[in-house]
Amino acid sequence: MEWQFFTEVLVGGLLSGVMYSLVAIGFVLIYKTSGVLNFAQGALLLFAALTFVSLAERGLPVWAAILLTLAAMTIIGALIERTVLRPLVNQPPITLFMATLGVSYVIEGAAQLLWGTQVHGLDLGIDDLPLEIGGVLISSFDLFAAAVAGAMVAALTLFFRYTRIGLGFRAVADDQLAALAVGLSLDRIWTAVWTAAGVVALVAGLLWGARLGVQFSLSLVVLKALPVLVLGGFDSIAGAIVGGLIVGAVEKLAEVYLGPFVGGGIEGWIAYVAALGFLLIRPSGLFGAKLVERV
Amino acid sequence: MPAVLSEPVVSPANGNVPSALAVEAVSLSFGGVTALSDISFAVAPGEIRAVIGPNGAGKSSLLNVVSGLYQPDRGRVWLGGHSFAAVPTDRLAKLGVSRTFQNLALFKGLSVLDNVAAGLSHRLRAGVLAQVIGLPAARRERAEAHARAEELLAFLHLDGVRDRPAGTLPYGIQKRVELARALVARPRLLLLDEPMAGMTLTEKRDLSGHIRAARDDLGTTIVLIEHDVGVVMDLSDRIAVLDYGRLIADGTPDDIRNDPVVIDAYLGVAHDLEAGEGI
Amino acid sequence: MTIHEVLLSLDGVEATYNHAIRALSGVSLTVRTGEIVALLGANGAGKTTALKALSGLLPAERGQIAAGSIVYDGEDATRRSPAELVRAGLVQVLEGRHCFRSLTVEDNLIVGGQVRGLDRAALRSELERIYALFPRLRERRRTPAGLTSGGEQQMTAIGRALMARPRLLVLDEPSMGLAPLVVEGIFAALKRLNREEGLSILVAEQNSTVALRHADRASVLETGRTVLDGSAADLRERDDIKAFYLGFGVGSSTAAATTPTAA
Amino acid sequence: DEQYFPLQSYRVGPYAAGGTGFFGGFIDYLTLVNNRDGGVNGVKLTWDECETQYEVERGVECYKRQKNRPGVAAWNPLSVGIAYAMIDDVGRDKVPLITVNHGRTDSTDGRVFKYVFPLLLNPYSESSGIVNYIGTREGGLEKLKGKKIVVLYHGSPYGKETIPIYQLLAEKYGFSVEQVEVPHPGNEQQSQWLSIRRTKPDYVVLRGWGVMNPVALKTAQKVGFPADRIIGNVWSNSEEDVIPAGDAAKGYTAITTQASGADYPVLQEIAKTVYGAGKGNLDDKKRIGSVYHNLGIVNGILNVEAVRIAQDKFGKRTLTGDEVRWGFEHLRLDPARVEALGAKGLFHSINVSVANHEGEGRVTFQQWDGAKWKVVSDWIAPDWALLRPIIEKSSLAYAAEHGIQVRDPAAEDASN
Amino acid sequence: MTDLALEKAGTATVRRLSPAPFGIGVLLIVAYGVLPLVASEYLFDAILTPFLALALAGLGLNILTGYAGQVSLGSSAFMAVGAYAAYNLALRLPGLPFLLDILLAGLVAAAVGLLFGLPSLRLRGFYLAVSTLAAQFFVQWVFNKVGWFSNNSPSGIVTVPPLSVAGMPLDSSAGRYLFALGVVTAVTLAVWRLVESPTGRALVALRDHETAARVIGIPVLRVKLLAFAVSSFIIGVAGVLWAFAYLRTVEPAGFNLDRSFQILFIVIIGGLASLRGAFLGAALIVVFPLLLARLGEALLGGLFDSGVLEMSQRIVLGLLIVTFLIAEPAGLTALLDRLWNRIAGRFRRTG
Ligand SMILES: Nc1ncnc2c1ncn2[C@@H]1O[C@H](COP(=O)(O)OP(=O)(O)OP(=O)(O)O)[C@@H](O)[C@H]1O
Ligand SMILES: Nc1ncnc2c1ncn2[C@@H]1O[C@H](COP(=O)(O)OP(=O)(O)OP(=O)(O)O)[C@@H](O)[C@H]1O
Ligand SMILES: [Mg+2]
Ligand SMILES: [Mg+2]
Repeated sequence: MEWQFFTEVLVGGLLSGVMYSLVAIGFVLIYKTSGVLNFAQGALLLFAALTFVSLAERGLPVWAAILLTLAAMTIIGALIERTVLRPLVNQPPITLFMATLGVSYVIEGAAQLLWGTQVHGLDLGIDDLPLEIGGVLISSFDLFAAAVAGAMVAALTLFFRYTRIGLGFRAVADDQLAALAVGLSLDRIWTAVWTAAGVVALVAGLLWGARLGVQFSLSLVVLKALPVLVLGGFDSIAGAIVGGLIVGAVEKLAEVYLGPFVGGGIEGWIAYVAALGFLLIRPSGLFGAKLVERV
Repeated sequence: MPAVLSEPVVSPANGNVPSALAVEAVSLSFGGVTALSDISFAVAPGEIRAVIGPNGAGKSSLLNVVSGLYQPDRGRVWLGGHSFAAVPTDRLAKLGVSRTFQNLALFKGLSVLDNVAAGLSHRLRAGVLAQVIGLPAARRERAEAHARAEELLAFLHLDGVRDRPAGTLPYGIQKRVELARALVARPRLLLLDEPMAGMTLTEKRDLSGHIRAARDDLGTTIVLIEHDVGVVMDLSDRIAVLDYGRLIADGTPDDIRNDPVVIDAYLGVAHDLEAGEGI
Repeated sequence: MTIHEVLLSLDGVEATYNHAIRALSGVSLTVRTGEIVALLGANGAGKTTALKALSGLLPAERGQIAAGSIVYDGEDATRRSPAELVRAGLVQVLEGRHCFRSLTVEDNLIVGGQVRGLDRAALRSELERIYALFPRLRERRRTPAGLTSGGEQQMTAIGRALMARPRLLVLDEPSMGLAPLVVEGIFAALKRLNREEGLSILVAEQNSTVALRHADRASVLETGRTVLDGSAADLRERDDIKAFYLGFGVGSSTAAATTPTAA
Repeated sequence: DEQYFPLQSYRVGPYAAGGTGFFGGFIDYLTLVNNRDGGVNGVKLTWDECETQYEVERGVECYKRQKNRPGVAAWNPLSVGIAYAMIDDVGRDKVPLITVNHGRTDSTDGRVFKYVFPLLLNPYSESSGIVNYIGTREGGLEKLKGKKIVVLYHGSPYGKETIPIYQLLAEKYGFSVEQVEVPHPGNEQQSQWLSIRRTKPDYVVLRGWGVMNPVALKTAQKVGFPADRIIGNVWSNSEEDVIPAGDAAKGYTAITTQASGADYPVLQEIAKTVYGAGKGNLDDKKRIGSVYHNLGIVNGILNVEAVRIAQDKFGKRTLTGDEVRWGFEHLRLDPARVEALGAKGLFHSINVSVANHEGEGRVTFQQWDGAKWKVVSDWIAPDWALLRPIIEKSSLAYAAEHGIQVRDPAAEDASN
Repeated sequence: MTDLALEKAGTATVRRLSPAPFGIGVLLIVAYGVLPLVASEYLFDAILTPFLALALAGLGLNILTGYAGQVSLGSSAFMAVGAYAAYNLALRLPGLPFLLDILLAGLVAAAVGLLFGLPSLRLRGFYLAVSTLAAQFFVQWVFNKVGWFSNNSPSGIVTVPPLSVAGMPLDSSAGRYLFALGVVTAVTLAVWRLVESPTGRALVALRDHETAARVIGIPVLRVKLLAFAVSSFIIGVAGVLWAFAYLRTVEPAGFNLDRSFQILFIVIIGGLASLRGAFLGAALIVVFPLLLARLGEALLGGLFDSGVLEMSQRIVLGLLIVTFLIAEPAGLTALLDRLWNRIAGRFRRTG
């Protein structure tokens, strides 16, 4: 039965990994267009989930709550572009990184100010009863989440593949001054991308919220997404998925099979160490764009 | 087109004329693109050797091979009596080689003086602690480095911007700072990649003077990539011409000026040259 | 070719970086439709700053226009975003080959054409136009621009700007790093476009010999100020003026001239 | 005269739910006493809040600031970290530090920790209480022999603190224990629960914190482990821990020192007079009678009663911190007194002394039925005989390390 | 070339310490002479001492991030290493003079920093930044897991022994402040010497153009690792101050990711590659929230509960960060310089 347990852990890990990917995708979107690690992604996630849940609790039908939340995310995206990104155009990534940290304070504060600090339950109406497939336990909720993530990745990949916007995105990430000079509308691109990141945050927030409850700690799930990012490459949607799968599997297998030897609880860092080891072989992740430079 | 070599290459290994730099059958390609193919040539000590050729001919790649930033697929590089399959960049400065870059490679946050003084980094002996505590040896070393750097600033007329962060200077001046940084160590071999791009005629003239002075006063051997043909003809003792990664000519300025192959590939019709940027 | 109304005019433009470093203190110049204007001046005279100012790129460099007016095509250019200006036909080739490094050469060109929203076929033919001008680029079109040679990058940058079919092309030191034949080729091509399509050109150049040979008129900047404005032919003739605007290094004697004064 | 309660509260951040409930209840009770009785024997109760976000440095800053107000009665930080950082200072400033239901175990020994009061419960007595409860469920402690218990603990000092005591309890009662760590913050527990599923324990003790608790319950459901076999500890026992888990929490049982619900007279009174007058502290009236709110109220009762007891000795005026400390050391509320306070059934009794700063409190267990907590056990006493020696060993070591003179309770009682 | 393209910030960096030794003199006199006499316990314990500890940590990180251009998100791990090392040294080698204890603790932190600096030889930018999180989480885990480090304290929180130097007890608020001040002054002086030295210039060279640095003969690997070691050393010492002079307790949770961000934030808001920056940034991060809290309380305390106030403060703080970054990406140092220039300019004109 050992192999069965192994399979169970592996499958469980892979499915958890998909949940990480959901969060990671939001990061990728922003990184792709500004070369910046967006630390406000966690706050966006919290804000989206909290807004949705609070609206739903106030008796709004689910579709209306989702629409209103989407509207809110759009407004936030536009506001961030206007007040933060535009004045900081062409600044080094570290500056923008810090700015996103500031933004995350604002969003977190605003979210809790608006909706309070209570803990909310979030029921998406998906039963999470154990499913036995060939003797291996699989969570139906995780399967659903995986399907959502898959759909999202497919949609985004198609979008990038079949529109020229993807090219513009990479151009902006490469050199903002040149992007301005060739007439790319950074304002529009950024608004769109931050809104998209907000939508991704909403999806991730709902799924994670259904697991954790909607509360402040929701913003901490980004810590699970970071190793996924470095492993997959900061600027690759596909990398976010593959990275997520790897991180999920490594984490769970390590915790179960390695944990007992060192006292357990190694999940918090093992993903980072694994990602680090991997990076030493491929310094820009699995699918990340390689650094292009010459003299 | 067969390579036109006006003179057989003297391999430093067996030859009688010791060269300051020699490359021997160097080839380099990047996934299908041949940047250098079977290049051999030697530079005599004290020579000013220009390398010219169309864009993408492989000139910068050649310097990068010589300074170890690129590893050739085949061939060897001779530097000051040593032969390398891949030049160790870390030891370059100690081998008496310094270079400038085609795209600016200054330390933008450092002042002009510190940029230039940094050119002497490989000479420093004092450890970190000695520097922090300020032991006499460290202080002396530092003072010497600064004195040398100041000398060069004066030499290249840069003393007016001595304390400005290099990144805020106009392009042409940054180029000159880079030259100062390369010169400060009194290299035996100096590699210059388009040092005069973005300069006015007067400045080019000045700089040519400085380069010549470096050779005359310090005996530095100079390899120079430059697109300003007027400057090249005027300044160099010999000229190597690259095209599509191959050495298509190597000779004195006069040879090159009249070489139909070179005119075809690079110079264009002769009258352009006359009307061009003669100094 | 007839010279029409004023397409671009700068009047008394003053600009600072970071609200502190004064880079321009009175630049005036005009470009009429169908004209080629050269902007000359020594290192640090303010050419690049002036060009960035007129194409709206100064804010991205933390620079500000402190005074003066810039009018493009009859409208105040300082109020329009760089993207709007590009759409209105004002396209700049930046100093120092700002290519999108990780994009291939061809993708760089495509991005340049994006403002026009071309369909596939039109895009193809536009690319062919650029490749005809720079055959070298065709060979390198699949290479990330960041890895190509200096000259190839410069060609990419110029080609990218041409992809947008500008009405006013602003070039900052286009000859830098290019082989003489290529420089001639570019200027010949630009001249042709100028003749055939009425493309107006504003070019900042150190290589004044080349620039003056092709320009109709020239403006000379010194320490952030327009000091001379005249026909290129006149300037070509006058050695005294050449000596005047070519500047002399930044030795201690002329440090004051090239070190911007704090505001 | 005024007696001042500085509140190092936290209403923001990851633990905001606990902070708003606890400090809300505390304030509500103080308000009640002021409104109803005009204070304690005419001495008005005052307080102000200083937000800590559960961060130690902020707590320290609050301490240094708030301690300058006159008439400080006692400190109630509800944070282990902040409490530790204050231990030296409260000793020097001679003001009691109340760490209800938490705090360091060895501070139960008041002979060493003169100013520290881990009232009602400490981690060791809590663990013992939980094991005793499992014993009663199994029909007697002797039935524990051969049983298998997994302790799922939060990967923090707090979580780890009870590892040795569970080991000890396992040895004593003959059950086997496996202790499994969940790394902070605990939003992912797949691997732990898969392991648990494989181990097939009889019970899982949940020693969680914040988000870890609902996730544990959800993941348990996911692997098919029944919720009624999960026993939560005192920081896993609130509504906030179960509501996000939804149905998965149905049947989950947790320890508590105070029952929840708003049926007790004191709560009715608070609801009527305090909230009725619009002076209630909770934003959401539905939370009246919730676990943290009730803990805050009980904490309020204990503080106020300590002041009252001290006033009986020192006079009906603003007391010094040291006098209030004396009050705490003589805080004896038997069930009759508890009933008189309108808290019968809310909590059982307390009996603090110089030697025992905890008060031999009793615990009870509540089960979540999907909407509210229901008490499912009697008041259970921990195994003091087992615990006291361990506590003393630790406290005496501390005394030796810090050069503290161990007090002699008999002598002190005689001198009073 | 540069890691997170610090080049823009770089252009305004590396200035000499303030050109006004006069100003520094005044500061020192106030810090050593005036404050100990007039400051209250609150000022010492709640403001000055944590300010000093954080400023020191900022100084340490500035060497790595500001000067050498390597972004680290794991600073508080090194603080933790310093704090725990000092605690264990004091515990296990009772006779050890405390100054030596600090030095050794710093060295331990430096060694750990060196280890976690190794990836920097290959990684860049945010890839490196995120991988420093490995240090953050691993170190925290170790201190949590291995009871030995906290002397098997059941709660994992340890109380440090009282501070005394050369037999002189420094247990009062003022004493601990003065001790921290002494350490900070000494380290700042050393750091100043370092960044002004050729090695310090080499750090910047590395940041601005690694290839060029290599070509001119700067031993890139050695210098990079040196940056990690020195930076971790200083951050480790800051950790010792945090534990011994400020909180007097140590727990792993106190050295969490938020603290790392806080330190990074100090460095960036203060000004990369500037010594003053660390102090200005630390002042902002320590003092500003307090001011805001007091102000909010005074103005609105009656109207809203502390939670609402706190949330509003969070928003204000976030806005402030963004505003400062927009006003001057090069940090408070540059902002002050600019203001000063303007004032001086006006003065000159009128005077
Ligand atoms: N790292 C690299 N990766 C891929 N291709 C490269 C790389 N370096 C050089 N090349 C290619 O090799 C060829 C030679 O480049 P090199 O830079 O040596 O040309 P060059 O002679 O210096 O040209 P220019 O005068 O334009 O600077 C070019 O076509 C360039 O695209
Ligand atoms: N980003 C910047 N920040 C601060 N000062 C700047 C900046 N860019 C340019 N300057 C200053 O503005 C002045 C004008 O520079 P500009 O680059 O416009 O000159 P230029 O004529 O283009 O020179 P070059 O021929 O060398 O390119 C110079 O003194 C320069 O130091
Ligand atoms: Mg080249
Ligand atoms: Mg320029």
